Amino acid sequence: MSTSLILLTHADWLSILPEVSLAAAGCLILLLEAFLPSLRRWFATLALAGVAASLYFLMAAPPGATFDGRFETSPLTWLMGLFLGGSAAVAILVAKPYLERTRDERGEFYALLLWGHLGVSLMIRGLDLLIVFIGLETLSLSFYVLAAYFRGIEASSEAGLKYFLTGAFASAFTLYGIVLLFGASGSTRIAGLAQEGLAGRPAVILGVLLLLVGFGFKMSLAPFHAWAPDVYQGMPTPAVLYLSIAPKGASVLVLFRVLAATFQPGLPDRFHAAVAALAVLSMTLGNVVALAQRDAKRLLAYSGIAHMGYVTIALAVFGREALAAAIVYFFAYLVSNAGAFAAVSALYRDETKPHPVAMLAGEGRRARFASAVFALCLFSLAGIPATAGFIGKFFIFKAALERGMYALAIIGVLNSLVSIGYYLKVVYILYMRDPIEPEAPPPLAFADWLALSICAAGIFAFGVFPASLWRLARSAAATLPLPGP
Amino acid sequence: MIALWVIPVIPLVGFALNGLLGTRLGKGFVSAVGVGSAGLATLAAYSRLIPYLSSGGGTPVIEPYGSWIVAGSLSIDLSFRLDPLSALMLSFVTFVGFLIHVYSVGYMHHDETDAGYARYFAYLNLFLFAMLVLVLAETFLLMFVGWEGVGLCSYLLVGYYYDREYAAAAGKKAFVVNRIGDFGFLLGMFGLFTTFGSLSYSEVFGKAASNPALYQPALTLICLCLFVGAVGKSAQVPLYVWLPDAMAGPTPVSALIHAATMVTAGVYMVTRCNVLFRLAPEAMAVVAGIGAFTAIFAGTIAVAQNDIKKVLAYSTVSQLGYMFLACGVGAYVAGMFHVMTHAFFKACLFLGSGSVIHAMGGEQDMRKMGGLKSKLPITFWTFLVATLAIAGIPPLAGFFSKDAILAGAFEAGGLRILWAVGLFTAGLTAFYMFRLVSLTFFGRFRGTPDQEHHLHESPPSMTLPLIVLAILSVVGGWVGLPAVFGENANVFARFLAPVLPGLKGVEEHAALPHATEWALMAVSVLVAAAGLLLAWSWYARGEGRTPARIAAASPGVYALVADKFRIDELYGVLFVKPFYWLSRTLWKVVDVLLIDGVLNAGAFVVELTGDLLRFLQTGNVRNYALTFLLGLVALLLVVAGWI
Amino acid sequence: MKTLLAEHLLTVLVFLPTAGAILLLLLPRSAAGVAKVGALTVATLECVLSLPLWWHFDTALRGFQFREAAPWIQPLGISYLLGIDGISLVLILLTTILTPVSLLFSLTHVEKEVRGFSIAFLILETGVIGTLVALDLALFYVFWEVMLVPMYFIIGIWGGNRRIYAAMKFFLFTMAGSLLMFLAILYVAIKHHAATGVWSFALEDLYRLTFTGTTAVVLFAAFALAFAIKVPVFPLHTWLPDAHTEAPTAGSIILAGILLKLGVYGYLRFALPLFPGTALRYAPWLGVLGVIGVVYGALVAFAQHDMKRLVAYSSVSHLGLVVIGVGAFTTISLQGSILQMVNHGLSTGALFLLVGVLYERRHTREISAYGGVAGIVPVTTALFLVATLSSIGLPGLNGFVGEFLILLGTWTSPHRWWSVAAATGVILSAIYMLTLVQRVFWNPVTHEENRRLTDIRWSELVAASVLVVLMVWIGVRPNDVLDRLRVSVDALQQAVANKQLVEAQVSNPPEIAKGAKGEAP
Amino acid sequence: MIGTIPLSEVLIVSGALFCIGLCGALLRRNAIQIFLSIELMMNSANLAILGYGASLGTREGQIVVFFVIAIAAAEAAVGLAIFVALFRHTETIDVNRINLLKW
Repeated sequence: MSTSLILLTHADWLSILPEVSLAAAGCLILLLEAFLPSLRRWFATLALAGVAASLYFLMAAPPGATFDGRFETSPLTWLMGLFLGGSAAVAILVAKPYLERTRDERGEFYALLLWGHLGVSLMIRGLDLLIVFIGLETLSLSFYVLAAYFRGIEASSEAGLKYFLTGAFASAFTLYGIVLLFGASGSTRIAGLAQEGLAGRPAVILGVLLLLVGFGFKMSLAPFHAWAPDVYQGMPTPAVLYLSIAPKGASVLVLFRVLAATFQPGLPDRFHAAVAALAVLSMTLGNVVALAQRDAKRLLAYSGIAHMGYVTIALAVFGREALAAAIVYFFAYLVSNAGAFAAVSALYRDETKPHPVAMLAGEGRRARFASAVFALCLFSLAGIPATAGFIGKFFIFKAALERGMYALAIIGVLNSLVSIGYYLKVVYILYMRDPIEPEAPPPLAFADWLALSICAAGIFAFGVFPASLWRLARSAAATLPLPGP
Repeated sequence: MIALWVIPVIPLVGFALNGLLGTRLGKGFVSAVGVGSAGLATLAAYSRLIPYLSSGGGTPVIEPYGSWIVAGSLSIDLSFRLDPLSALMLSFVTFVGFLIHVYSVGYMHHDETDAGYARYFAYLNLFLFAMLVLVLAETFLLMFVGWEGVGLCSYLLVGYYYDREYAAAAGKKAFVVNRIGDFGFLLGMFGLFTTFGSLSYSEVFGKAASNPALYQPALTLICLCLFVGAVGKSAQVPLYVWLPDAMAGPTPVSALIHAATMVTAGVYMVTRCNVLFRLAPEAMAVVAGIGAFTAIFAGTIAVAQNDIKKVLAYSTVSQLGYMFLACGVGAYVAGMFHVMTHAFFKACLFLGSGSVIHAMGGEQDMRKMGGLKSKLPITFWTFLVATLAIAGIPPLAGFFSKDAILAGAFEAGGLRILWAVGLFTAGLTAFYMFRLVSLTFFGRFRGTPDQEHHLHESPPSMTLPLIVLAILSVVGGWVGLPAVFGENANVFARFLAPVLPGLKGVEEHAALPHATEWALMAVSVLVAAAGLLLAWSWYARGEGRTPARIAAASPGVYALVADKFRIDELYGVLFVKPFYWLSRTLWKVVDVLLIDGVLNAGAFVVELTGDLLRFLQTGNVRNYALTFLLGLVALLLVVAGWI
Repeated sequence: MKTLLAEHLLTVLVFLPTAGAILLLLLPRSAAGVAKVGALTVATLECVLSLPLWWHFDTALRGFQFREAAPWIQPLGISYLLGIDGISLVLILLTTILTPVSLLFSLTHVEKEVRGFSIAFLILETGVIGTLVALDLALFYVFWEVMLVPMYFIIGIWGGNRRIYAAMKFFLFTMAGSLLMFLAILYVAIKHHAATGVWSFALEDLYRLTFTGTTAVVLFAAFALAFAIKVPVFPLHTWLPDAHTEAPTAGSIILAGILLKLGVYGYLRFALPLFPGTALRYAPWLGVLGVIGVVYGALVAFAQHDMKRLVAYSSVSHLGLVVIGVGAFTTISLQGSILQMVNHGLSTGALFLLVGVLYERRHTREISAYGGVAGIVPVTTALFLVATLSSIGLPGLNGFVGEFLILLGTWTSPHRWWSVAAATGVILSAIYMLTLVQRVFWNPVTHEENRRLTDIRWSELVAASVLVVLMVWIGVRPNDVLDRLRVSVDALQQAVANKQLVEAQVSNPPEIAKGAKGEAP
Repeated sequence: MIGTIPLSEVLIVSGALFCIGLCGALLRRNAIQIFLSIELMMNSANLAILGYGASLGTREGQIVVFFVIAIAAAEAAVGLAIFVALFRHTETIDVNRINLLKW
């Protein structure tokens, strides 16, 4: 045991390669930035290559736990890694033209994005709370910086400050939660929580609760959401794209891991009540407040808060089916949200100003493709059939109803009715208002086009043929020791 | 021998041709098609009628043309029926219809554009089609097709001068009021279907006649419903209001639809259903009552009208009341007899008035006429004959039919009140009709000089029909001589006998003794003559001084009568205004205020909450940290079980 | 190709429009003319292809025909099941006829965003046909919702002044209903899984389940609400006037002609057979609401001064009649209701079309802006008159047969008074429609600019004539339609009756007592 | 020597520290002071880990502490950089005055 901490086996190396490649790509870009800035226009490609490499190694890595059972390679990590890596790739695609537009393309951006993704990947795969925490912090640190990326823009710096303070605040709680669990179980391993009789101990309950809060913060789950709208608004859009997806997914997964380990048979009622309360609050607050938003990015922030509420329903339902449902839902959210932010990034011209929805008036007739995909993503987020969003809701509600949680389900659909209100508002501003921006938007960059097309394709493909995704999700869900078939 | 369906289809084709091509091909074509199709239809009809009559016309001929509607237990066939009743109607509907088509050629010729002319004849053909369907139908539903069809044509023709608001309104009024009647008709049919499981005459009447006891209970209500339909179509109180307004249409239309044919459809229907009505004495009482009241009520109004067509209109209403009186007292034959004779003389009168109006250049106010008998001799003489006929002066047609009705009413027993009313109305009729004649044709001309200058007899296409109809008004009655002229002098009654089958367990009452009949005739002739002479002395000789004095003596009453008892105004207050009010209120209050109000309020509340909650996002990080902490505490409480 | 048409005719009908839409998408945006003609061609082809359904439909066969089955989302037993019976058949034909008609009308009247317009229409048609042929609840729901999106754009982009409000109202209203139905569908499927251990959303599998007591009531309510909003039944109708009025003419035609019918269709196909006992226990409410709808719609229609709004409210009235027929649930009234749906589609479609003809020339829908135009646009007037007469149920035209069957059928049911009350609609409809005709076409010409109105164009004329011909045809030969409905209606009643027995056995005695005084014979 | 101190007391101290830090984080208006309070919270966690580690007799605890210290240091670096960047715009790091982004 004492040795295993130091010596790394071949399998360990293989399993860590994805993260290594991300770190390496990041460093390389940073070095080039420093010594060969003339190569800037290749940074994005390089970053993409890094992500591709990490995905390749992820797929190639042999399944099983490495680092003495601290690091997992399984269908679950494959699937989630693939999703989140994909979102990172899309973010990079969108970032390229975005940064060119803002004439502020620097290597840090890509490097930080890659390192952030490294952190996410650690969160997904870590079976040891310490690894998870390190991942969390890596992610946070790089995104604190990304939030403040535009030094020249006050909003950006303010976003950085707010994200930093709240983030650090939250991670203190997370850390303390980890400590409590460590104290109770005698190790930082998640598996350690599975010991007999732990679940009842107040220290454990408190610890798990603190983790719920800490990761709920990353998921921007109400009432821990407050940072999200401000940060989204100030942060460079491509970074928001990633931030609004990957950390949330990773956090959901971590919470599932911890809860699964702690409460083998199922959530205790009080815990269930707490989680359900979070879900309801998040859905309702997110949707209702989103109605009142004027800024596109803030609106999407609140919509994200609401969607995490839906995912949390799955957490409350708890079980293998629920995890699978959560994965499907999360994927739907991923493609739709990524597409939406990609469109926002493509549709707005001036990053120094805020992004009021009203400015999109009539773009549907000028920036046709971007608007069309935007509308599609919004419909998907609203859960209109034949889009991925509908499938996600379908499985979540199915899971809830199967467990007899009718109230949650009904509150859920009522919320999606409310959500339609603001999603459609954006659509009609896009298509049914006359333009207020005098000049037509610049032609769509190829990278943007690609990103948008990928999202649209995903939305349709999984909206119409979800069976395969569902099967994958089921097999992935089987990795965790959750109750249910 | 041509099939029955050909007869209505000919005018239908005429309608199609005139409707689609008429405007392009000009008046010559239109008149040819219009009159031609009417004429052909008449020929076709008679080619079926003559053999049928010569064969004695006992058994009805039923020609099925396949099924129309089949749904569940309901099965309606398209089939026509030729029996004495439909034969009778067929005979004069086609013939009078044809005459009026001819008349219209002259009447409409110069004052209408090609389009209008084509439209006119298209409608007229369509009407003929609908009326023939109504008459020939063998099922109630098919009759209803014709029933509503004639209503439609009435709507279109009354509103023929669509660019005059009163005409358009009158057309609408006619249709809507008829619809009220049809509402009853529909319910009646539903009742019939649920009672007899069928809507075909032969089945319904067959069952009813063969087993009265079984069906009697349901019949009163059904008959009343059906009668509501008749009241609407035949302009009886309280639904008569549309007919006077309907005079807004061209005069030939008034003659054809609102005197001779359509308005008598109600009488035809009741007679058609006599089996049912005879089983529902209460219903018959209602029919008789309404009929009698309408007769005297409308007659009274007619006395005080100055518009020549209005007088005729109210006289029509009154005469229709007469017919229903007949049906009500069970004298169906007499009723139909009057339908026929009335068709002749009233058509003649309307066409005559049309000829007068034509000559006066559209003037309809009798106070501006007078002394026309020298200027329009043919019109005058034909008009006089028809007037005498309607007044019931023997041996003209009207005398016999009216007398038959009075006899029937007298027969009905009771207090003879119905008979008395009928008798008085007879006098009234004679009076206002002769008032009309006196004001129009006698005395001196009271119009403008250039009107006088333009006065001229109408063209032959108009006078010919007048003459024919006048002749018919003379001889038309002779087919129905009363029993006093010999046991089977009444060809008409014998011919219609099959329509009134005997009912099991219901005995017919014996005919009146001859002496009584003679007496009744004498009385009615005296009353009629009295009416004539009074009107003559007051208006032709006395130039209307006496009536003026009377009017001056009691202005209120006179005004009331002259204003048609202000029934339209009454309905306006009772129904029209509330209807407007209700529809507006429902819209503004229920729809806009309540339903949408609630919904929008709901939406607004949600939006508002959003707008308020939005301000929780103060932008101050410290509050964010605080909410974070509060959230954590709340969760702790929940988990700890304190919430 | 031949086999494709032979064995997958329904699939072809469902997706041909989408294919067309995709083709149009590939066109350059500028090719407006091509887009118009292209869409029209596709819709016409669709119409032609749908005719075989009419010929080859076996009127003697119970159950569904032209079936197609393929797995879709296997893990959940959601499958691609298509099939039609008489009820869907007539509505499909109505759709495939009305779509080209409205596109033909739009040929000359849509200038803005023509390509988008055509695409929206084709996708809408896919949605409608899909809804009508789907025999799998999940599949049905997908099509049911997909329909909303193109309609939302059609109203919102090509509509009138308050188009955005109308579009939102339409979308939210319909969504509000269907979201609860979505949960109900899920619940039913889950129960099927619980009962049989097999996942399935196939209609005929779910028919076998029996629900009783509160569960049944709640589920039925969820379904019924969704359909009631679509129909729309009285208190839920307020989206309709706005949507119909603001939508472009072609949109109104489809909206009134087809979309409303899907509510009744859904009720007959899903709500009723799934929960017969409950459905029939609450049928009286349905009937009463229907009666209210008839009278209320007619009265409010009379108060309107906007032509389209008036016609829209007349739809509320007519659909109320249909609802009564369904509520009475007698063979005659059911056949009447379904026939009346077709009739209403034709007559109201024609009315909207002709109002559109006037609107395109005069650019106002205010009744008071017209008057006396009969002499100026005689052909339009004639056509409008025919449509009016069909709509007020003049015998010899289609409207009468439907009305008569509904009223008669209802009269034979225990709820005779519905029939009496609804028959007043005969009077009321005459009042408001003829008033409209008088104020628009008769009366003296009050506005000089009306003298310059041009009469109907050939394309409009063709479009309208198609409808008029159908009106006369159905009026004279209603059996052609009724024959195709007979067996399906029998089957429906049969199925409901049988299932009621089962329910009666399942549920406890008081339930039986309630069910026994079931409202339908 | 730490072994002689009972775990409970260590935890009490750490808990106290955490609460102090929490109060500071909530009550302070200067960003740097807030951040320092948060550091305090983190270090209270460190203390607890050490305590637990000692009582459990594993070295794992001490390892964790190293990581946490490193992370805290990194946070400090990033944080101060951000403060500076913001200060350039606002001339203040009083968080009450930093609310450009809100609602």
